[in-house]
Amino acid sequence: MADADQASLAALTDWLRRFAAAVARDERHLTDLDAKIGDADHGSNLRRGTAAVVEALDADPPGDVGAAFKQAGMTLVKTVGGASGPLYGTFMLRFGTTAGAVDALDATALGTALRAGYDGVVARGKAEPGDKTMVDVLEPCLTVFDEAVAGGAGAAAAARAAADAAPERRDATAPLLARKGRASYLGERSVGHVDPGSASTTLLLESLADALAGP
Amino acid sequence: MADADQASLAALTDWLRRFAAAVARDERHLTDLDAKIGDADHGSNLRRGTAAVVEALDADPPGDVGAAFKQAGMTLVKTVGGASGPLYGTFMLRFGTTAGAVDALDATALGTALRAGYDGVVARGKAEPGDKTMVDVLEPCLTVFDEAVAGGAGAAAAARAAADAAPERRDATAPLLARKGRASYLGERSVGHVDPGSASTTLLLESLADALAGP
Amino acid sequence: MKKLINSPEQVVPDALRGMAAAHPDLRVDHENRVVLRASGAVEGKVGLVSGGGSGHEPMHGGFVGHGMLDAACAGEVFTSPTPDQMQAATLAVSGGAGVLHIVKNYTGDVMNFEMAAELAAAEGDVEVRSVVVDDDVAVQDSLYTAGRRGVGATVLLEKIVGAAAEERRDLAACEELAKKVNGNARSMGMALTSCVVPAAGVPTFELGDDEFELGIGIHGEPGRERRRLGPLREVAEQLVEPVLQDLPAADGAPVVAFVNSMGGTPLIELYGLYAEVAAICEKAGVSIARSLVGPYITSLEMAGASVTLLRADDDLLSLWDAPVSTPGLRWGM
Amino acid sequence: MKKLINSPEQVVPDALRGMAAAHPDLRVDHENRVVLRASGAVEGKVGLVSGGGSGHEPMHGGFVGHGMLDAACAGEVFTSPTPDQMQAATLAVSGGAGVLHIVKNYTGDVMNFEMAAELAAAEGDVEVRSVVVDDDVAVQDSLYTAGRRGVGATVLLEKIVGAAAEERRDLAACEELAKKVNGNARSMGMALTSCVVPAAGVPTFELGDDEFELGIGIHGEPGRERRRLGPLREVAEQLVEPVLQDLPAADGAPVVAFVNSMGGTPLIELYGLYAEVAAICEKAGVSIARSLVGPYITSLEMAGASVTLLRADDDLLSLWDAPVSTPGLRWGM
Ligand SMILES: Nc1ncnc2c1ncn2[C@@H]1O[C@H](COP(=O)(O)OP(=O)(O)O)[C@@H](O)[C@H]1O
Ligand SMILES: Nc1ncnc2c1ncn2[C@@H]1O[C@H](COP(=O)(O)OP(=O)(O)O)[C@@H](O)[C@H]1O
Ligand SMILES: [Mg+2]
Ligand SMILES: [Mg+2]
Ligand SMILES: [Mg+2]
Ligand SMILES: [Mg+2]
Repeated sequence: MADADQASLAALTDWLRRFAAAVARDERHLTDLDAKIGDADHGSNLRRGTAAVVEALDADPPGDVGAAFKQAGMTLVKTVGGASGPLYGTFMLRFGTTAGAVDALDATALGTALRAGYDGVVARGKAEPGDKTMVDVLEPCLTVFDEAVAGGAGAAAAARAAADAAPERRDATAPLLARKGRASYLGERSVGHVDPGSASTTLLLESLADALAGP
Repeated sequence: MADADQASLAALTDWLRRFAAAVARDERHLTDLDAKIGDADHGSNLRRGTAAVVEALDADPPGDVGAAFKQAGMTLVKTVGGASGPLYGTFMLRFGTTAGAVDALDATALGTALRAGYDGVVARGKAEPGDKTMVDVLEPCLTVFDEAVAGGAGAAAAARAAADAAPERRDATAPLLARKGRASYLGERSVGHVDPGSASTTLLLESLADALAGP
Repeated sequence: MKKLINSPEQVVPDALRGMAAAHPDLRVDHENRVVLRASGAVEGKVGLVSGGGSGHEPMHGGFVGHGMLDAACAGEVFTSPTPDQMQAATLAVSGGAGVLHIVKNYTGDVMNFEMAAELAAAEGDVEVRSVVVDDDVAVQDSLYTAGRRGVGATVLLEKIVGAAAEERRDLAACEELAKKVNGNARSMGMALTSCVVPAAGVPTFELGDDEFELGIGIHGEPGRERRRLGPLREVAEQLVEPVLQDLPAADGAPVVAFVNSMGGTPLIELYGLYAEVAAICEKAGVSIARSLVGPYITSLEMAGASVTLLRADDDLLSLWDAPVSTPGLRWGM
Repeated sequence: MKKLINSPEQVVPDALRGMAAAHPDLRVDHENRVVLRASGAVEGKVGLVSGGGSGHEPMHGGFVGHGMLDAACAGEVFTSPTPDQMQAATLAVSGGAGVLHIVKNYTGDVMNFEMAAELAAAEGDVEVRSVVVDDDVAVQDSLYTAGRRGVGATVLLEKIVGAAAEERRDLAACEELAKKVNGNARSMGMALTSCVVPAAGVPTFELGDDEFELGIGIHGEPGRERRRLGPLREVAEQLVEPVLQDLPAADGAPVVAFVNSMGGTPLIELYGLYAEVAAICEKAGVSIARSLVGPYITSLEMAGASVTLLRADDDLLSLWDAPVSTPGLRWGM
C-alpha cells in the first residue's frame, strides 16, 4: 500500500490500527507510568479509546482521509475521557479537517495536517514545551518531520525520522518538573519519571512510520 | 503474710494484684488466642479491668474479704464488658458475698467461696464442661482443690494443686468444638485452638497459688 | 497499624467527643459513654436503648434521634458495654412508658444487658423489656452454639421500632414488633479483608489474595468458611441464596433489601452488589419494596459486605417510611 | 486485587444499575452514563450538571435529587466523563433557565466540560455557564501548575447552589453564588493507604507502615509530600493549619466544617478527627456553624481523610439548611 511519497487512505487507517495495537500491547506500561505521577489510568483510557476507533473503522469504513480522522477524533472524544481524550481527539479532528476529503496525502499535506493536529492539542491544553506533556514529544518531532520534508524526504521517510526522534524526547521528559496535568500537583516529586502522554505519543509517531513503511 | 492453712485478707488482695500483673504480662498472648477464634480483645479487656481492680484497691482499701471481692467484682463488671466482664465479675461478686465480712478464709471457706464464684459463672453463662470455655478449667481445678482440702491440705497447698492442674485443662480445650461464646460461630474452625478464657482462668488459679505461697 | 487515632485507649472517647461536637441534636454522657437525644427523655414514649461494642459506626450512636433510638451505649471496640452504662442510659431515657433494650445476640452483650435489666428491676422504677436480635443465617447449627448472631436486622429493627415508639405504641407493642422484625429478617455477610482492632494492632486474620471469608459476623472475626473469590455475581448468590432459603415465606409479601458495607468496601462496589441482589430477588419472585445501601453496621475498616432481607407487611413499611432524623439515617424531616 | 466486582470494565455500569434499582427517585441514562432526577427537567429552574470520574461515590450521582444536582455524568474510574455525556445531561435537565456546569479543576474535566459547552453553544438552545472548583490548598504554586484541584468544596457547593436553584435564583445568580462558595472554601487531604484502580489491579503507590501522604487529591495519586504518621492531633493540625492560613478572613463569620473520609477510613476515626478539628478551630477563634462528617467525596477504598472549611454568611447557611433529598445527602424532607 505504501508509497514513499504518499500516505494513502489505507496507510493512514492502518496508522490508526497500528496505534491501537501498540497501545494495547503497552497498556500496562502506560498505566504504570501514570501511577507514578498521575492516576493510573492512561493505558486503560487509551486502550478503550483506540479499540473503539478500530471498531468504528470496521463498522463504518470511511471514504476519505478527512472522514477517517474526524470519525477517529469523535470516537476518542466520546470514549477516552480524562485529559488524553480531548487532546488526542482534538489532534485527530483537526488532522481530519485539515486533510479534507482526499484519498491520500503527500508529505507536505501530511505535515500540514499533523501540525494542525498539534496546534489543536496546544489550543485545547495550553501546554508549552517543557511542561512535561505529550507536547514535549509532538513539537520537536513534527519539526523533524518538516525539516525532512524540506530536505526532500517523502511521507514515509519523514515519518520515520520523526518517529526515530521520539524516544529521546520522551525520555527527556523524565527530569522535568511537571507544570500541566495531574503530574503538576506532585511538584518536585514529578521529577524523575517519564510523562505517560509522551510515551503514548511516541507510540503514535512510531505507528505512523510503520504504517507508511508498509507491511 | 501467707499461712499454709489460712488465706488472709492481705494474701487474697495480693491474689487480685498478682492476677492483674499476670494479665498485663500475657495481654498480647490472650488477645492473640482470641484473634484466632474470637474478636481479638480478651487480653485488652481483662487488662483494663484488672488494672481498674488494683486502682480501686489502692484508692479505697477494703476492710474485709467480702468487701474486697465485691469491690473487685463490681469493678470488673463496670470496666471489662464483653463476655468475660460479667463472668469474671460475677465470679468475684459471688466469691465476696460467700466469703462475707471476714479477714481470712481457711481452706474450706476458701473452697466454698471459689465454688460459689464458679456457680455464678455457670448461672450467668450457662456453659457446661466441654463447651470450650473457662468452665473447662474452673470446674476440674476446683474439684482438685476440694479433694486436696478433703485430703487435709491447707489453703496454700490446695490452691497450688488446683493451679498445677490448670495448664493441662487449658490445653485440653484446643481439640474441642466451641459451643458457647463467639468461638461457637466458627463451628469446625474453632477446633485446634486453645480457648482464651481458659488461658486467663489458668492465670487466675496460678495467681491464687502464688499469693498464698507468700512472697 | 495505620489509623487516624491518638492511641488505642482514646479511640472511643475521641469518637464520642467528635459526635458531640458534630451533632447538636445529640448529647453525650462521656462518663458513661452514652449517646442521648439532646432533647431528653420523651414523656409517655417507650425509651429505646441499644448499644454494643464500638467499631460498627454509624451503629448505634449514629442512630440516636427522632424516630429511632433514645440512647446508645458505646463499649470498647468490639466489646459489649457494661451494665452500669446501660443502666444510666435506661434511667436517662425513661419517659414513664418503659424502656426496651435492643440487644444483639452475642454472649457478652446478652449477659451485660441481662445484668442491666436486673439492676433496673432491683431499683424498681423503670419497666425494662429486652429483645435479642439474631438474624445471621451463617450460624446454622444454632441449637448447639450461642445461637445466631445479631447483624444487619438490628439497623432495620431500630428504625422500625423507633417509628413505632415515636407514635406512642406501648412497651408490649414495641417488644412484639421488635420480635416480629427480628423473626422476619435474615442476613449473611462476607469479608475480603480482616480489620485491625486498635488495641491488638494487627489484623485479626490473614486472607490470601484470591480468598474471602463467608459467613462472618461484625467483629472482625473469621467466618464459617474460606472460599475462592469469584466475580461479584457469584458472591451475591453466595450471600442471597442462604438468606432466601431461610426467609419466612409469606406469599408475595415484599421485602426490605439492605446491602451493607463492612466499612472498607466503597459505595461503587456496594451498588454493584445491590444490582446483583436485586436481579437475584427478581428471579426468585421476591419483590423489593424498600432498599438501603451503604455502610450502616460495620467492622471498622474491614472490606466486605452483608445482605439483609426483611419480609415486610404494610405496617412495617409505613413505619420504615416514617420520618427519622439521626446522623446515620435521615428522611422525612 | 480483591474487589466486589464482575470485571474492571463492568464496575461503572454495574454501579449505575444498582443506583437505578435502589433509588426510584433517580433515573439512569445507561447509554450516556448519566444519573438524573426521575421527575425530569424542572420548568424555569436552572439545571445543575456535574460529573467526573467514578470512584468518588456518593459524589456525584449520589447528589442528584431535590435541592442539589439535576444530573451527574459518570466517567470511568478516576477518568473525566466525555463531552457527549455532558451534552446529553445538559439537554435532559434544561428547563429553560439555563444550565450550570459544576467542574472540578482537573485538566481532563475542564477540557471535556469545555468541549461540552462548545457543543451546547453550537446547538444554541441552552445557555450554559460553568464554574470550576479549586479549593485544594495542597497545590501551593498554583500559578505554575494546572492550578488547585477541586476537592471537598464541591460537595458543599453542590448543596448550596442546588438550594439556590431550587428557589429559582437565575443562572447568573447561581454562577455568582458558586464562585462565592468556591472562593470561600479551602481543603486539605491526606492518605494512609493507596487505593487500587480496578483496571490497573495494583495499588497506585506504596506507603511504609509509619508514613502517610499529605496533600493528596481524590484520584488515588500520591500527595505533595510523604510524612511520618503521628497521633491524630498532629495529623489534624497538618490538615487544618494550611486551610486556616489560606481561608478568607471575614471578621468573626463562622464556617461550615466538613471532615471527609477518603473511603477506607471508618466513621469511628473520622469522628475522632472531627473532635480535633473542632478543638483547633475553637483555639483559632473560628466558630463552626454547621458540620458534615462522613465519606462524601472519596477515592475508592483509600484510607485517609480531608478537611474542608467554608467561610459562610447567613445566605450560605440558610441555603445549606434548605431541604435536600438525594441518596448521599438528605434532610428537611
Ligand atoms: N494541558 C495538557 N496539554 C498537553 N498534554 C497534557 C495536558 N495535560 C495532560 N496532558 C497529557 O495527558 C497525559 C495524561 O493522560 P490521562 O492519564 O489519560 O488523563 P488524566 O490525567 O485525566 O488521568 C499526561 O501524561 C500528559 O502527557
Ligand atoms: N457462656 C459462657 N460461659 C463461660 N465462659 C464463656 C462463655 N462465653 C464466653 N466465655 C469465655 O469468655 C472468653 C472470651 O472473653 P472476651 O474475649 O473477653 O469476650 P468477648 O467474647 O465478648 O469478646 C472465652 O474465651 C470463654 O472462655
Ligand atoms: Mg491519568
Ligand atoms: Mg473477645
Ligand atoms: Mg469482644
Ligand atoms: Mg484520569
